[in-house]
Amino acid sequence: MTSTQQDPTRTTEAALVLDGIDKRFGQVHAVKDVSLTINRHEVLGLIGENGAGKSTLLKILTGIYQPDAGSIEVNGTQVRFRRPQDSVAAGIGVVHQEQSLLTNLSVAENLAMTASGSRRAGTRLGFYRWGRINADAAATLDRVGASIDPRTIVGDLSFVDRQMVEIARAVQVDEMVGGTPLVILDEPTSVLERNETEILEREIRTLKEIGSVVFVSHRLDEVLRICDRIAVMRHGELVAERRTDEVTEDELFQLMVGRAAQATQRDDRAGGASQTPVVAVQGLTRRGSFEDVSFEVRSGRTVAIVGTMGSGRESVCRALFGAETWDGGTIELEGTSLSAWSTVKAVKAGVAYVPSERRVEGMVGGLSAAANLTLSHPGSTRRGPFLDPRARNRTAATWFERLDVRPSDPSLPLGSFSGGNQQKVVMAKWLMAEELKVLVLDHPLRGLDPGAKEIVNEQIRAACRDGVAVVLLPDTLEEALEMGDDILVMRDGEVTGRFDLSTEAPTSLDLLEKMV
Amino acid sequence: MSFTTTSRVRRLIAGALAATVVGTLATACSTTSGSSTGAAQEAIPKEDIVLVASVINLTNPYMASMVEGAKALSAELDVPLKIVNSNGSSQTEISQIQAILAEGKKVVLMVNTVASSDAPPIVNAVKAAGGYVTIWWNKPDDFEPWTVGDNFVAFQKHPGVESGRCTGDALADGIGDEGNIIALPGVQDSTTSQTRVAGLEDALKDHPNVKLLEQRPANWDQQIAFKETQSLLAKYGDEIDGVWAADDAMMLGAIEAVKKAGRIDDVKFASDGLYPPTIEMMKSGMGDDAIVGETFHRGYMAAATGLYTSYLAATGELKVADMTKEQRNSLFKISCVTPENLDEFTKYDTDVEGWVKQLVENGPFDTEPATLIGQGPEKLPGS
Amino acid sequence: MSDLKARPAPDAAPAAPASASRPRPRIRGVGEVAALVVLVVVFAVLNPGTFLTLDNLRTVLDQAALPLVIGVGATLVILMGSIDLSVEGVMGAAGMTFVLLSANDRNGLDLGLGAFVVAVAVGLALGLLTGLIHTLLKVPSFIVTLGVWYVGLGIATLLFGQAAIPFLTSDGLTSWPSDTTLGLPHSFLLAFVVVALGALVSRFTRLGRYAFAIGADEQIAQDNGVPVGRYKLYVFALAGGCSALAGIVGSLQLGAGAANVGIGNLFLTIAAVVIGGTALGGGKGGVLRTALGVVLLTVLNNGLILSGVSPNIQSAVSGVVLIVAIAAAGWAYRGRLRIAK
Amino acid sequence: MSQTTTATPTSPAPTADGTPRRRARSGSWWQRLGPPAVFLALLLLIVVLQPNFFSGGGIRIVALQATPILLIALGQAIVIGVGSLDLSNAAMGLLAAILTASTLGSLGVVSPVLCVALVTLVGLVNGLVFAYTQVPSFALTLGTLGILQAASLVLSDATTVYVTANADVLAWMFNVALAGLPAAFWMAVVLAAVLWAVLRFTTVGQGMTAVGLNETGAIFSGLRTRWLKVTAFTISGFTAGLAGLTIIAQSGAASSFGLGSDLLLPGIAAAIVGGTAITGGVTNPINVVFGAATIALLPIGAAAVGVPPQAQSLVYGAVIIVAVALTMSRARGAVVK
Repeated sequence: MTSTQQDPTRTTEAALVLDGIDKRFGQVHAVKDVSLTINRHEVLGLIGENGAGKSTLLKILTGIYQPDAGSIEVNGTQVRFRRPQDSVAAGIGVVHQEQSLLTNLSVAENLAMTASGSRRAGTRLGFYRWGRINADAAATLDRVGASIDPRTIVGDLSFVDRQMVEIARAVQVDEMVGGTPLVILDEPTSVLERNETEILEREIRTLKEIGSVVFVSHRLDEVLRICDRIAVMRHGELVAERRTDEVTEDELFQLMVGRAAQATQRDDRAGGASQTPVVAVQGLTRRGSFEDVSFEVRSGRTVAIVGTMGSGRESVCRALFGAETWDGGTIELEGTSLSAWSTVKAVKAGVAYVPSERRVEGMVGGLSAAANLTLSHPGSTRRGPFLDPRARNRTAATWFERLDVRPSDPSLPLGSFSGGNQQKVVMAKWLMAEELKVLVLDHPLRGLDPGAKEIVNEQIRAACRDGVAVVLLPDTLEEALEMGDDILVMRDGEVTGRFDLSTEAPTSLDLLEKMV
Repeated sequence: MSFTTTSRVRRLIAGALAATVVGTLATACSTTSGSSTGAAQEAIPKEDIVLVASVINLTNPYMASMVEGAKALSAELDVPLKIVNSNGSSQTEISQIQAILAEGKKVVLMVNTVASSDAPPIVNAVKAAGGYVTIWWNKPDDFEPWTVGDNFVAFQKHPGVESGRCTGDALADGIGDEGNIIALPGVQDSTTSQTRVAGLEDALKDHPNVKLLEQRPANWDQQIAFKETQSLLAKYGDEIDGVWAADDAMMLGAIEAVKKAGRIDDVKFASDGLYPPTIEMMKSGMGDDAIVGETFHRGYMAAATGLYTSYLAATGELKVADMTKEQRNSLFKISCVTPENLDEFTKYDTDVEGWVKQLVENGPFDTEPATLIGQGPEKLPGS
Repeated sequence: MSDLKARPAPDAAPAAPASASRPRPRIRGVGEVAALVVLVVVFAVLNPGTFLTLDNLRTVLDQAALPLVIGVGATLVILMGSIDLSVEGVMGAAGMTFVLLSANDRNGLDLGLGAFVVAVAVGLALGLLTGLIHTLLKVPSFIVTLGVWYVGLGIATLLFGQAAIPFLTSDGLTSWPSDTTLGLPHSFLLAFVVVALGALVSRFTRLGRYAFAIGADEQIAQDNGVPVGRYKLYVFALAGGCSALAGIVGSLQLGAGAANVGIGNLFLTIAAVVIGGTALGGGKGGVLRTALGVVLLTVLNNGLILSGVSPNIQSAVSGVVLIVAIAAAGWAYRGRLRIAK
Repeated sequence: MSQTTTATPTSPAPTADGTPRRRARSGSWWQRLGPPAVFLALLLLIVVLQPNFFSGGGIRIVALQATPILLIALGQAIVIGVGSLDLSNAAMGLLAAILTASTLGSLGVVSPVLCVALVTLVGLVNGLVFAYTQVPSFALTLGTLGILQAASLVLSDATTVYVTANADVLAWMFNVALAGLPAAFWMAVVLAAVLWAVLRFTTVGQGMTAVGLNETGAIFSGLRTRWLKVTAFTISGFTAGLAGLTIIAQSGAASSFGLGSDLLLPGIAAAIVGGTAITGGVTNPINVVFGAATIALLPIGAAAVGVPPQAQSLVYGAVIIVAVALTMSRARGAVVK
């Protein structure tokens, strides 16, 4: 099960040794007897599908969960993490998958908060010494090469800046132990754009000089590029450890999902099924967000919009769905110009929106999966003002089967499903509508494992085949090139490039050029 | 799908179970709580009787005095007593009285109602349970004991107009028959407060140079009266020569505010109730003999009189049907108190038991200083 | 009452590149100050000779003292996203304790400063009780403090007993709140000190900063090593202490013990906190803003009384002002995606 | 359909990828049965200590007192269900009572209908202002509370308003008994059942639950969230109006200071003791019936058991905390505000 065996040198080299870590939640055996060593000055990649047990393992490492069995050694000393502060004190810093900064506080204060339990803390007897806190923060930010004023309120920062602050915070744990920090990056790139990812990669290389890094990601290419060694988890077990130079992307994929990857080739498109555009955006402007945006989406075609954070593409999508207003320009839906547009009207008109903030915007976690599925377009599952639970469960069962949603009981609250399965239900919520005309997808694959990604992409293609017009904000340029029929490039709120993939074949580089 | 059905079944069973339980309980008790008409007066043996005194709260000295009187009567008659604390809430008052009625003993009540409108539901509940009640202070004007029956023995109060006249006159005289006063009525919908204010206004007609600047209701509350007086002092400043309050609790709050403003030597006060602290202040000549007018009546006298009236009806010693209208809707005497005649009234408080003994000897209508003086409802001056 | 331009648009896209991230100057409370100025001017015009007098200023400050003191605790609690409804109950319990342990005409006790200490301890204990139930049993603060409200009133009623009103017998003591130093009543000076301390606590201590952190996102705060439970406990205890202090001052003002010494202070204070701009959801606001809100409401009430507005409709005026103030402050933030609870 | 593989957990536990799993269905039985259990336990305690409680019609009194509380609490529970709070509904009830008292004599049967309609309209306005100005409901309804109190004072001229004629139009509510309990109580129970059905079996109810659980999610699902919130506040106004009628039926008079003037906190307490999650989305009107009964039972029971009158408020507070601690739903994650 584990490939790391007793190694005489490890006590001196190892920054962290996990031995026989085991964790159960009720019937779920989340982590099964995992033993793993992380060496100093090493970047270890940790990969696995959603639900493979990575996050649980990380939460054990950061003191959020306590293992049922097994031991943890840091720098040769046995430790027990009862709470997050313990792991911080041991020199483990973490950049969580979700944003974990307090947006109403300043950067410096956020940096100080983790450190407050330590000797270095900028507080004395419970009093804040702001000068000290700000100076310390500036120094830490400097170390990671981020030029952010430590007094800035985090809520005012851009996304990538926040990520930098998170990394800076993770890095500063070394000042506590006076030795090498272990920094855990839990899918830091999943919300970053390409150029931002590059900044991060540079960052990780810097980190490697001062300590060790555990890098968790779904993007196999990144993992291969960044890491020295890769550990693969599946169903709670550690199934493989490989040196980066002796493994390929395909092999990793197989190890992760237990089967071979499908070719990610572009399909042959039917191409321009209809000549009248379903959506026609003309000169759309919203002050501060986007300006003079025009494009058309025809039935059965996908327009992928690419751009960095702040390009305004999210706002354009939200405007299409009625979640944001616009100051100028028009949107026409099947030839009718939209006015006083709202989410309610959009849904009624057959516009669907899969938001990137799934838990908050995409679903109502406390309601059952079946209720979520039929929330927007109850269709036949309601009779007049009344719900028809039987019809609803029938519908839900059909879709659960089609999308391989697990667990397969649609009466469970959707919040209790894993991310990938939630996303399947969110997709199905729109796909089940007969009146679906426009599908707006904001990072639909974000945070999904390869298996779920495939299913979601397949559903997008199927929708296209049924004549739905799709607007897609992809995670990666590759995704844009794979899924799009047309590609729109946006920068600073304006359209800077257009490519029709039926006539052109741009490369990622061509797109990137227009983005930055 | 199996899941949903089972859970729904479970839910239904749970609901049905709960409903059945409640239903059974309900039917079980409805058989015994059949409404007794309570029309004919039957003598109740003394040992079956429970005295109940219901007061508005327990933090007002007048109410505390009422409880004292009820206790003294309970000891004198050797009959158990229950106190109901309404905590200022009609809801609490009615439900607690009903709960006591539900215990099945024959209940003899004196209720100082929180609001006038509480009287009908309380009386009706007492009637249904075959108890006897005397209401003090507040009831709707057209809700008369003789229209309800024997179980509503009597309604009793001290005349408010008289009180207002008394204190109004004293205050006007106190400020030298010339100047400005402010008034602090009690809770606005209280007839007690309304009649006292009417009396004040009536008294002021004889003092054309005394001007009532403003009235601000202070809800019988010391704290609120303090704040309202503070505001009025800020508004009128030195213009204020006198403060009138509908009861002493409010006057004590007002005095504190005037003291804080440093004007205690310049302002005169008049109010109703002559609370023990007021007696002290009058004796000590606080301010420049700041308190110029008071009325004397006592919570313990009211409570004991009311309870005793009900008690006599319950034991059959008083034939309710034979009582005069004056005895069933009664006004009891209050006395006007000035610093000069204060000493006449201080003797009563030292011997509550003695007074209650006298009450039992003389009957509810003839015990000084609270004798029956007339029939309600009070006529407002000018109406 | 529009302070909108001073604030950044709420949904301003975090689009600025890294180099441009500089702290933006945030001018806070402009609207409230403007509203206050408008009120003062209007009332001064309506009531020449009575409103803008030293006496009236003293009255306003004296009346503002209690809500100011309570407001410090209430603000910190609301900053955490919780709420404290127990104010009036705690005031009653602490006030009554204080009166019965000071020189009074009910018993022979006179603990002097000890009475003060014990009374504040009663408040701290009730706050601690609130915090313990809230954090250990995970009962929402709304419910716990609702219960503690009644518990506090119950304690006050029990202490009051059935004897006569306990009066404070020391004139030096009872006149302390309204005596002046530098022309200002002591009650206000005390409130001023408490507010200043509160502002310092919320800016410069872990307690205050953690209250902000907890209010922003309790889970994240927890993950960032904030001992959330413990600090909630502290804040509720502090709020209890503030209420107790207000109860003591209230009793001193009244010169006697009363179970309902706190009457009317709860909703007044919460309204002031909200008008000041502290979000009921937590994480945003501050003690000084609450102080501004308190002064605004006190001036409003005082001005209405001076202007001879019928007491019957005063509550309506306050209500309208509350709604309009908050609606105006939030007008620019309105959006189809904004969640108002 | 049950799954037993570890990959598809059916029990409440964190999912394998570590996202805290919300407590699903098991464990919620207590949420459903807690409020009646608390009520029955309290009742049992009282009966043991005071055996006469039943024979004297204690239950009937509890039902009588619970009726206005229940009506207020039902509206409150619905509003709390969409994640808001209505501090003004008790004042609406009192306003309805005062209006009814002053018009019943002249308008007869029309008066109660008109007054309930008017107060429902006030609830609607409350909801509209809330939905469109986005003032937090706590602050907004605190303001409306002040306005309504003033309206009551002005309309009643700050005194008690008595029903002058046609009292029979409403008096039957407490004079007619079914199974020993007053008709008004059964009406309120039926209303609770209807609201329960609305929440469980209609799209509007599901929408309100969705808004309470996650309003943003509801917006992005294309639900008419504003309209749903307005509906909740309107329902609150409606039930408050009915509560006002029961006040008139009970005492034949109304005033700003009399019966019904202190229903706000008991109403909230009843909703919450009835298992309503203050965070929204978890409302069971049937259980609110037991919540209201518990709240009504408290003072009656305390008096019956012989708690000294001075200590009653203390007991009241303690029982509210304990009852909620026992029955509340802790299902929605660890964060408790």
